Amino acid sequence: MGKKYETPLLDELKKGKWPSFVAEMERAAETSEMTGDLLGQVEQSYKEKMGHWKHGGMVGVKGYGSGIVGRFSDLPEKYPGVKEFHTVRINQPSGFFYKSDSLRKIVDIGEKHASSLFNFHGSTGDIQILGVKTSELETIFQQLVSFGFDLGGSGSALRTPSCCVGMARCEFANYDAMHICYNITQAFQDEMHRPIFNYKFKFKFSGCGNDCTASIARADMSIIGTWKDNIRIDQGMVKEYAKKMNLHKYVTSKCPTKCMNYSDTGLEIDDSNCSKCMHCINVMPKALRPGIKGGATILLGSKAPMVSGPRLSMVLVPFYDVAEDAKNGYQWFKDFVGKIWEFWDEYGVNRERIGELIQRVGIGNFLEAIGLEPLPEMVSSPRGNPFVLYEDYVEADEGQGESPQG
Amino acid sequence: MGKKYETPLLDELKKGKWPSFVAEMERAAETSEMTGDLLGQVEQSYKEKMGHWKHGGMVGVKGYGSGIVGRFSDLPEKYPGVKEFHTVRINQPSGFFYKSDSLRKIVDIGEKHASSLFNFHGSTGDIQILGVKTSELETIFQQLVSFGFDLGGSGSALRTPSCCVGMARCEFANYDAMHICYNITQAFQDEMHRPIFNYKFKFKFSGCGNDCTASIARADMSIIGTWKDNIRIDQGMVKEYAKKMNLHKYVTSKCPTKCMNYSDTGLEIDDSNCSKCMHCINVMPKALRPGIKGGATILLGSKAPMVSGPRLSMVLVPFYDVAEDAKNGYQWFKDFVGKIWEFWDEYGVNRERIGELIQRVGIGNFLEAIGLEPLPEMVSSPRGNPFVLYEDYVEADEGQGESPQG
Amino acid sequence: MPDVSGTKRITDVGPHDYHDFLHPVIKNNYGKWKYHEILSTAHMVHVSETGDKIYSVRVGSPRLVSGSFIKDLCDLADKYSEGYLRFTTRNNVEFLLDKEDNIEPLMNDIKKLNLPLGGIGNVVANIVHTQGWIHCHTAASDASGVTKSLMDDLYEYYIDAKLPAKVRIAFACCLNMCGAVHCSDIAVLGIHRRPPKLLSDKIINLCEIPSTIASCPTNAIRPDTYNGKPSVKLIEEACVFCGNCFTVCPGMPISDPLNDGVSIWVGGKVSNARTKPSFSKLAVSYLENDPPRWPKVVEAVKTILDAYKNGAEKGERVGEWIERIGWPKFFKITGFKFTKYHIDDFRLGEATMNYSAQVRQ
Amino acid sequence: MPDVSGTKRITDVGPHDYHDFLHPVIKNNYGKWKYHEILSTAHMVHVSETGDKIYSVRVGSPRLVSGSFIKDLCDLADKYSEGYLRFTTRNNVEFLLDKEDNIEPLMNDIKKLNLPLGGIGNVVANIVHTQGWIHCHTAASDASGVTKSLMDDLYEYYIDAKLPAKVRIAFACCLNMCGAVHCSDIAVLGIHRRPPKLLSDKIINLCEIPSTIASCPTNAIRPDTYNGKPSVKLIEEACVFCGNCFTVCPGMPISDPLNDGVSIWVGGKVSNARTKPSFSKLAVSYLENDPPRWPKVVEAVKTILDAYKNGAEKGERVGEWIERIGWPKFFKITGFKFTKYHIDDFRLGEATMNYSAQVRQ
Ligand code: SRM
Ligand code: SRM
Ligand code: SRM
Ligand code: SRM
Ligand code: SF4
Ligand code: SF4
Ligand code: SF4
Ligand code: SF4
Ligand code: SF4
Ligand code: SF4
Ligand code: SF4
Ligand code: SF4
Repeated sequence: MGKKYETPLLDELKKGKWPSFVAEMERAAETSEMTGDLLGQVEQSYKEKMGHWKHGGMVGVKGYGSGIVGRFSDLPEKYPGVKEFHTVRINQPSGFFYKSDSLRKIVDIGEKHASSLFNFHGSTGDIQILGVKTSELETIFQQLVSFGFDLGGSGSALRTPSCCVGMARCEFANYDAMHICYNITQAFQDEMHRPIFNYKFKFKFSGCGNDCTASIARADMSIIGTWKDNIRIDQGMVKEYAKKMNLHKYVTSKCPTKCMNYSDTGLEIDDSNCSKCMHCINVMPKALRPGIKGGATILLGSKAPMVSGPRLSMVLVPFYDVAEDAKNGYQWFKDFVGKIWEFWDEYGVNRERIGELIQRVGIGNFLEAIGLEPLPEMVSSPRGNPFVLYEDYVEADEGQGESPQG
Repeated sequence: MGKKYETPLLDELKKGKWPSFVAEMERAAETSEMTGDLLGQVEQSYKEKMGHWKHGGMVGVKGYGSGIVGRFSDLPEKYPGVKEFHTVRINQPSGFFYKSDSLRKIVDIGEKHASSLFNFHGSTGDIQILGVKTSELETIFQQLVSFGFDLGGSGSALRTPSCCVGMARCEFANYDAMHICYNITQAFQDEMHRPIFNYKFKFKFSGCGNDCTASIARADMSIIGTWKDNIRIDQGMVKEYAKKMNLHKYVTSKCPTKCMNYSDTGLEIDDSNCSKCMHCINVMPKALRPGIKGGATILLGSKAPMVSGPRLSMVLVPFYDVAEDAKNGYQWFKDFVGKIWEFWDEYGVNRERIGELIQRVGIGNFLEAIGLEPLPEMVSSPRGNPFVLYEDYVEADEGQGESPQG
Repeated sequence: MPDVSGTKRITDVGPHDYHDFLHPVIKNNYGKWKYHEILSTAHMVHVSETGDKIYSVRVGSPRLVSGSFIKDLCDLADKYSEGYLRFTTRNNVEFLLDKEDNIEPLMNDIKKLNLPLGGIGNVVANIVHTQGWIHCHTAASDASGVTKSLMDDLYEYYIDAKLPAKVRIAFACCLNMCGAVHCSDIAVLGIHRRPPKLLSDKIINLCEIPSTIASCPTNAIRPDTYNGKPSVKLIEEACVFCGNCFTVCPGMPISDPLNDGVSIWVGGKVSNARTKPSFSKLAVSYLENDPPRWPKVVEAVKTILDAYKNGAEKGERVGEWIERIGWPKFFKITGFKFTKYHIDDFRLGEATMNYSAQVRQ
Repeated sequence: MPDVSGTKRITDVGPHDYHDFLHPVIKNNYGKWKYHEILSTAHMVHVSETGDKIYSVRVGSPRLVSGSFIKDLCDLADKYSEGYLRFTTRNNVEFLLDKEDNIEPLMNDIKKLNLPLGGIGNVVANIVHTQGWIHCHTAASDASGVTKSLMDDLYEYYIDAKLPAKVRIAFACCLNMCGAVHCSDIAVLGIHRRPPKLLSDKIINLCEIPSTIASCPTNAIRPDTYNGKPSVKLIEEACVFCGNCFTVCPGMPISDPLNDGVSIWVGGKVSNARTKPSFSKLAVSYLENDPPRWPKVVEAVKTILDAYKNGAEKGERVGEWIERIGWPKFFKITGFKFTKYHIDDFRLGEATMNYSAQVRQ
C-alpha cells in the first residue's frame, strides 16, 4: 500500500543489526492501512516526545468483560486508521509451544481483521493482536474459538496464567508446570473473562528456583518448583567438572547455606540445610540433579510499584505436593486459591492487590483467615521489635484484690 | 544492724556460684538502714511479682536539671527507709579507669550519705549511688566535686558520653576514644547538666568496628574507629596462624567483602574493597593490624524501641579524621554536633530522638540542612522504588503551546 | 463448561491444549530430561534419560512483529522442525529439532532473514519491554525505540557469550512497570517529572473522586470542590510523578515532553540462585528523551555493562558484583552521581540505610 | 568554665581526668599496643611496640554492689596493681598488672572472696542488665534476680571457654530496654501483656494529654473528656503493652502480676565483624514471672545455649549460626513454638518476610 507519511525519525530505527520493529510495522502496513496511520502517529510522537493515545476506553466482546484493551488515538482526524486501535489478548498455550498451522491461522486473523501487527508475546503471556476496530472484535473472537483459542485476561480479573517450559524441555522441572497452568486456566475461565475482583490477579508457574517466568516479581501467586529429598549426585561427573573449574570458588563457596563440601572424597551436601536455590545444579547440570520428590513452594503478593512500592512474593506454603494434588484435579490448589480470593473479596478495597491487602490487615490475621499455620519458613527472620499484640490476658477475681498500682 | 525482715525468697538468690546481689544488699544493709528496708520491699515484690516504686518524681541539686533520678516507694509507711531512694549518677572517667583512692572516696560518700549500694556502672556509663534522700543530695554533690567528680546526665539532656578502653589498652584503637570522650564531655557540661533538648542524646566512642561500647545500638551518635590505608600484614605470623587453623575457612571466607586471598605466596588483601569489619584482624591479632591512617566513621540515630521500634545508627560521615581535629580541640566535631542539635531543636518534637526525627523529615532534607553531601556509603543500597520526588521541572513558554494532553 | 453444541455462542474454551503443540520427541521424553548442554549462544541440546535428544535453536525477535515475520518463522519450522517451535518468556523464538543435521541449514536460513542467532548462556538476553508510544496512553517514553537502540548497540553481547553471567535488561514506559523492571540486572524506566495538570471540568465529570484520592502513593491529592461538585486539589510538593492518578482519572494528564524521560536501575534479579531475588536499584535518576536513538540511555547502559564486564567475577550477576565491590565504587567507576534521590525515602526506605560501620574507605 | 575560686558554688567540673587513673605502663604505651594474647578466660596480656606488657585479670561482678565490695577490690588493687583497676563496658572488673608474678597471688585472693575469674574469650560474658524491682517503677520483671539465676546456671560458661564464640546476654525489665537487649546474642525482656488501666482522675490532673497520645506506638490512645476535662480513652485491641503511656502519664499504670513476665530474643549482635550489626529476634514470646529463680527462663536460655554449642561452627555468633542453619531449624531443635507473634507486623516488619523461594524442605 506504499508509504503514507514521511517518517525520518522512525527510519533511523530501521538501521542497525537488531531486527527493527519499524521495519516490521512497514511490513504490516503492506497489508493494513491502519498500520500506515500508526507509523504516522508514532513519527509525530517521536517528534513531539509524547504519546498520542487517549485515556482508556471500554470495549469488549459479548459475554466477556476482559480480553480486549480499548485504545483510541487523540488525533483521529489526522490518522483515521488509528481512531480505534484496540488490542485482542489471546491466551497462549502452556509453555508458548506452537505448531506452524495454528500460528498461521492466528496471523491470518490479524492480517484480515486488524493491523497485521502482533506481540509475541505480551508481558503477562498473551499473544496480542494490535490494532483492532470494535466492529471486528466479534469476528476475530469467533474465529479464534473455532480453532480452539480463547481470549486472555484484562481488567480486574484473573490474568492469563503462564508457565515456563518446564518438564517439556527442562531437566530442572520439579513439577509439571505446563499441566497445572493449563488445568487451572481452564478451571478459572469465568474469573478470567468476567472481571469481578478488586483488581488483577496473576499466576505464574516456574518449575524450579531459577524462576524463568520471573514469577516472584510479577505474579500475585508464584508457584516455584522445589524438592524434598536429596540432590542427586553423580560423583564421577563432579570430578570431571573439578578438572575444568575451581569447584570451591564457583560452587561450594557460593552456596547460600554453606551446606556443601568438596574434598578428595567427593562432594558432600547437607541436604537438610539446602535451600534449593539451584545454584550448584545450574553450574554442574551433568553432575547434579534436583531430588525426585518434587513439588512447589507457593508464594504470594508480588507486583509492580503502584501504590505502595514494588513487591516480591513471599512464602506462604513451603511445600505443595503438586503431583499428589494432580491426581485429584488440583482440587487442593483450587480450594486454597478460593479461600484467598474470598478473603480478598471480603476485605480488599478497589484496586488493592492481594499483597497490599495482606500487609494492611497483617499477615497473622490473613493466615488465620485462610487457615494456615504461621511457619518460620515464611520469614527471613522473626520480629526484632517488641511491640507484640498478645491476644489475651489472664484476669484475676478483680473485685477482691487491690488494683495493681494502688 | 541486723536483719529487719524475713526474706525467704531473696535468700534463695544468695545460693549459687555467681556473686549475689542479695548478699551485697545485705552487706550494704550492715551500714545503711535504708537498705534493710529495701530488702523488705523487694522481698514483697518477689512475693507479689510486681514493683513498688511510685511513678517518677523530680529531684535534683541546685543549678542542675539532671544527674539525679528521683525514686519514691509506694509503700513508704511500711518501708520508711525507701520512702525516698534516689539515684545519683556520677560521670565515670573515660574508659572506666580508677585508682583505689578515688574509688574509696566515692564509696565513703555512698556509705555515709546513702544506702551503701552502687552500680558499677549504669548502662549509659555512670557510677550510680543508689538510695539517696533529697536532703543528702547537696552534700554528696559538694563532696564529689571536691575531688574532681561531677554528675552525669539524665532527662532531656546530653547523656553521659562513654568510650571503650581504646588506646589505653587496645591495639585495635584507630583513634583516641578516651581523649575525645573526655574533651567532648567537658565541652558540653551545660548540655549535660541542664536539660533543654527534646529528649535524651547519647554519644558513645568505640575505637574500632568491634564496637565494645555497643555504640551502634545505643548511642544517638556512634563514633566508631576505622582506617584509610592498608591493613598491616606480618606474613611470617600469618604462616604461623596457618599452621594452627584453616585460614580459608575461618578467615578469608568470612570476610564480608571477599577481598582476601590466602595462598602459598601469602595473604593478599584488596584494601580498597575492605570494609574495615575487623574480622581478620580479630582472628589473627599477631599477624594483622589496622592501618596507620586511623580515624572514625560517624553514625547517627540508634535507640531503644519507643515509639517507632528499635534503631541502629546509620552512617553519616564515612571518615572523620579525629587526630587532625584533635589538634584544633575537636572544633569540627563540636560544630558538626552543634548543627545537628540545632536542626533537632528546630524541627524535633517533644520526646523525639534524632533518629526518629531524621526518618520523619527525610534523610535528604536532613543532609541538606546540616550541609552534608549524600553519599553511597550512607546506604546499604540505593532506592528500589521509583517514587522519586524530583525537585524541579522545566517550564516551557506555556502561554504559546498547546496543553500537553490537549 | 462451555456449550459447544452449536446452539449457543461458544465461549470459555480456554487456551489451546498444549499437547497438540509438542514435538514427538518432547512428548516421549516429557519429564525425563536428564541434562542439557549449551552448544553455542544460539543452540543447546537437552538429553533425556531415554537417550533421546532435542536441539533448541534460539532466535532474537523484536516482539512487535508483522504477520509476515511469524509466517517466516512458520516456514522455517515446517522446513526443519516438523512445524514445531516455541517462544521463550523473554520473547525469543526457539526451533525444536530432533535432527542434528538440520541445525546448520536452519541457522543459515535464519541468517538470510537477518535475524539474530543467540541469547543462550552468558549473554545480554532479549530485552523485555512494553508498549510505549506505539500503543499506550501513559507512556513517558517509547519502548520499542529504546529497546531497538540498545539491542543494536549490544548486539555483540547477544550473539557472543562475553559476559560473566547472563544480563537481563528490561524497559517499561511508565511506573506501572509492565516489564519486570523492578527486578532486572539493568532496567530503563520511563518517568514523568512534573505534577499532573488538573483539568477540573473533566475531573468532576469523568473521575471517581475517592479512587482518585486513593491512587496517590504520597497522599498528594486532597478532596476539593469545583463548580460546587466534588473534585480534587493537589499538593504539588508531595507529588512523585507516578501517574497513577491519571490511570484512574483522565482529568489529570501527566505527560510533558519537556520533563518526561527515563531513569536507569541496576542490580535486580529474580532467580533464587545463590542470592535471593532483589529489586533493581536507582543508578541514574534522569535522562531526557532523545528519540529516535536515545544515545544517552545507550551510553549509560553501555557504561554499566562495560564496568560489569571488567569488574565482575565469572558467575556473578550485576547485583552480586555491585554488592561485592560496594555501591560507592559502583558510582565511582561509572561516574554516575549519587544524589539525595538515590536515598530511599518511601515506605520501607529506612530498611535500606547502612546500619553498620562496614564502610570501604 | 567553672569558677573554682571558692567564692562561687563549684559546678560543671566534668568527669575526673582519666590521666590520673592510668597505670604508668599504660601511660607509657598509650596508643602503642601491638597485639594481645588471651592467656586464660581470666587474664590476657597486651604487648606494646616498646616491648612493655600489661596483664589484665578479669573478675565478674553482679554490678549492684555494696561499698564493701568496692573496698575489697581496692584492697586487691593496692596489693597487686599499685591501686590501678578498671571496669569493663559489661561491668566486669579488670586489674591491670605489670608484674606477671602478681597474677597468681591476685587470683588466689580473688578466689578467697568467692568472686568469679573469667569472662575473656569465648565465654558467656557478664550479663548487661537493668534495675528491675530494686529500683525502677516500670519494671515488668526483676533484673538482678533473673541475671543471678542465669549466671549461677551458666557459671561454667563464664569461667571456661567452651563456646564457639562469645555470647552476650542482656536483660531489660521493660520495653524501654535500658540494657542493649535489642542487639544481643540472647536477650531476656520484661513484658506486660495487659493494657494499662485508665485512672481518669489522675490522668486529668497529672498528665499532659497530647504527649500521652503521642506516646503510643500503635495509636491506641485517643482524646476523650472526663468530668469535662481533656482526658484519653483506649482502643484496647490495638494496645501492644509497651508501657510508654505510663512513662509519660502516671494515670495509666500497666503492671499486672498475673500477666507480666518475660520474652526471649536471640541472634542480635553489635560488632561489625564479618556480618553487620543486627537486632535480636523473638524466640519465646512469653514466660511467666516465677521468682525467685525463674526456672523456665533459665531453661529456655540453656536450651538456646546448648543448641548453639552443639550446632555452631567455631567463630560463629548465635545469630550467624541461626542464619546458616535457618530459622525453621532453630525452632525445631529448641522446641520453641513459632506463632503469629513471631511475624513482624510493626513499622518495617514487611522487610522481614521471606521474599524468595530459598526454603529448606
Ligand atoms: C500489554 C502489556 C505490556 C506489554 O507490552 O507486554 C501491558 C499493558 C498495559 N498495562 Fe500492564 N501490561 C502488561 C503486563 C504487565 C505486567 C507484567 C506481567 O503481567 O507479568 C505488569 C507488572 C506486574 C503486576 O501485575 O504488577 C503490569 C503492570 C501494570 C499496572 C500496575 C499494576 C499494579 O498493581 O501496580 C497497570 C496499571 C493498572 O492496572 O491500572 C498496568 C496497566 C496496563 C495498561 C492496561 C494501561 C492502561 O490503562 O491502558 C496497558 C495497556 C497498554 C496497551 O497499549 O495495550 N499494567 N502489566 C502487558 C500485558 C500483555 C499480556 O496480556 O500478555
Ligand atoms: C539506670 C539505667 C539502667 C541501669 O540499670 O543501668 C536506666 C534507667 C532508667 N531508664 Fe534507661 N537507663 C539506663 C540506660 C539506658 C540505655 C542504655 C544506654 O544508655 O546505653 C537505654 C537504651 C538506649 C537509648 O537511649 O535508647 C535506655 C533507654 C531508656 C528509655 C527509652 C528511650 C527511648 O528513646 O526509647 C527510657 C524511657 C524514657 O526516657 O522515658 C528510659 C528511662 C529510664 C528510667 C529513667 C525510667 C524512669 O522513667 O524512671 C530508668 C530509671 C531507673 C532507675 O531506677 O534509676 N531508658 N536507658 C541506665 C542509666 C545509667 C547510667 O546513667 O549509666
Ligand atoms: C527458555 C527459558 C524458559 C522458557 O520457558 O521460556 C529459559 C530456559 C533456561 N533457563 Fe532460564 N530461561 C528463561 C528465562 C529465565 C528468566 C526470566 C527472565 O529472564 O525474565 C530467569 C530469571 C532471571 C533473573 O534472575 O533475573 C531465568 C533464570 C535462569 C537461571 C538463573 C540464573 C542466575 O544465575 O541467576 C538459570 C541457571 C543458569 O543460567 O545457570 C537458568 C537456566 C535455564 C536453562 C539452562 C534451563 C534448562 O536446563 O533448560 C535454559 C536455557 C538457559 C539459557 O537461555 O541460557 N535460567 N531464566 C527462558 C528464556 C528467556 C530468554 O529468551 O532469554
Ligand atoms: C574490655 C572490653 C572493652 C572495654 O572498654 O571495657 C573489651 C575488650 C576486648 N574486646 Fe570487645 N570488649 C568489651 C566489650 C565488647 C562489646 C560490647 C558488649 O559486649 O556489650 C562488643 C560487641 C558485642 C556484640 O557484638 O554484640 C565487643 C566485641 C568484640 C569483638 C567482636 C566479636 C565478634 O566476633 O562479633 C572482638 C573481637 C574478638 O573477640 O575476636 C572484641 C575484642 C576485644 C579485645 C580482644 C580487644 C583487645 O585487643 O584488647 C578485648 C578482650 C576481649 C575479651 O574480653 O574477650 N570485642 N566487645 C569490653 C569487655 C566487656 C566484658 O566485660 O565482657
Ligand atoms: S524455571 Fe526451572 S524448570 Fe522452568 S525452565 Fe527455568 S530452569 Fe527449567
Ligand atoms: S541447591 Fe543451592 S542451597 Fe542447595 S546445595 Fe546447591 S547451592 Fe547449596
Ligand atoms: S572497640 Fe575496638 S579499640 Fe575499642 S576496646 Fe574494642 S576492640 Fe579495642
Ligand atoms: S577487615 Fe574485614 S573486610 Fe577488611 S579484609 Fe579483614 S575481614 Fe575483610
Ligand atoms: S509500562 Fe506504563 S506506559 Fe508502558 S505499557 Fe505499561 S502501563 Fe503502558
Ligand atoms: S502523579 Fe502520582 S504522586 Fe503525583 S499526584 Fe498523581 S498519584 Fe499523586
Ligand atoms: S528497662 Fe524499663 S524497667 Fe528496667 S530500668 Fe529501664 S526503664 Fe526501668
Ligand atoms: S501500653 Fe503502649 S500500646 Fe498500650 S496504650 Fe500504652 S502506649 Fe499504647
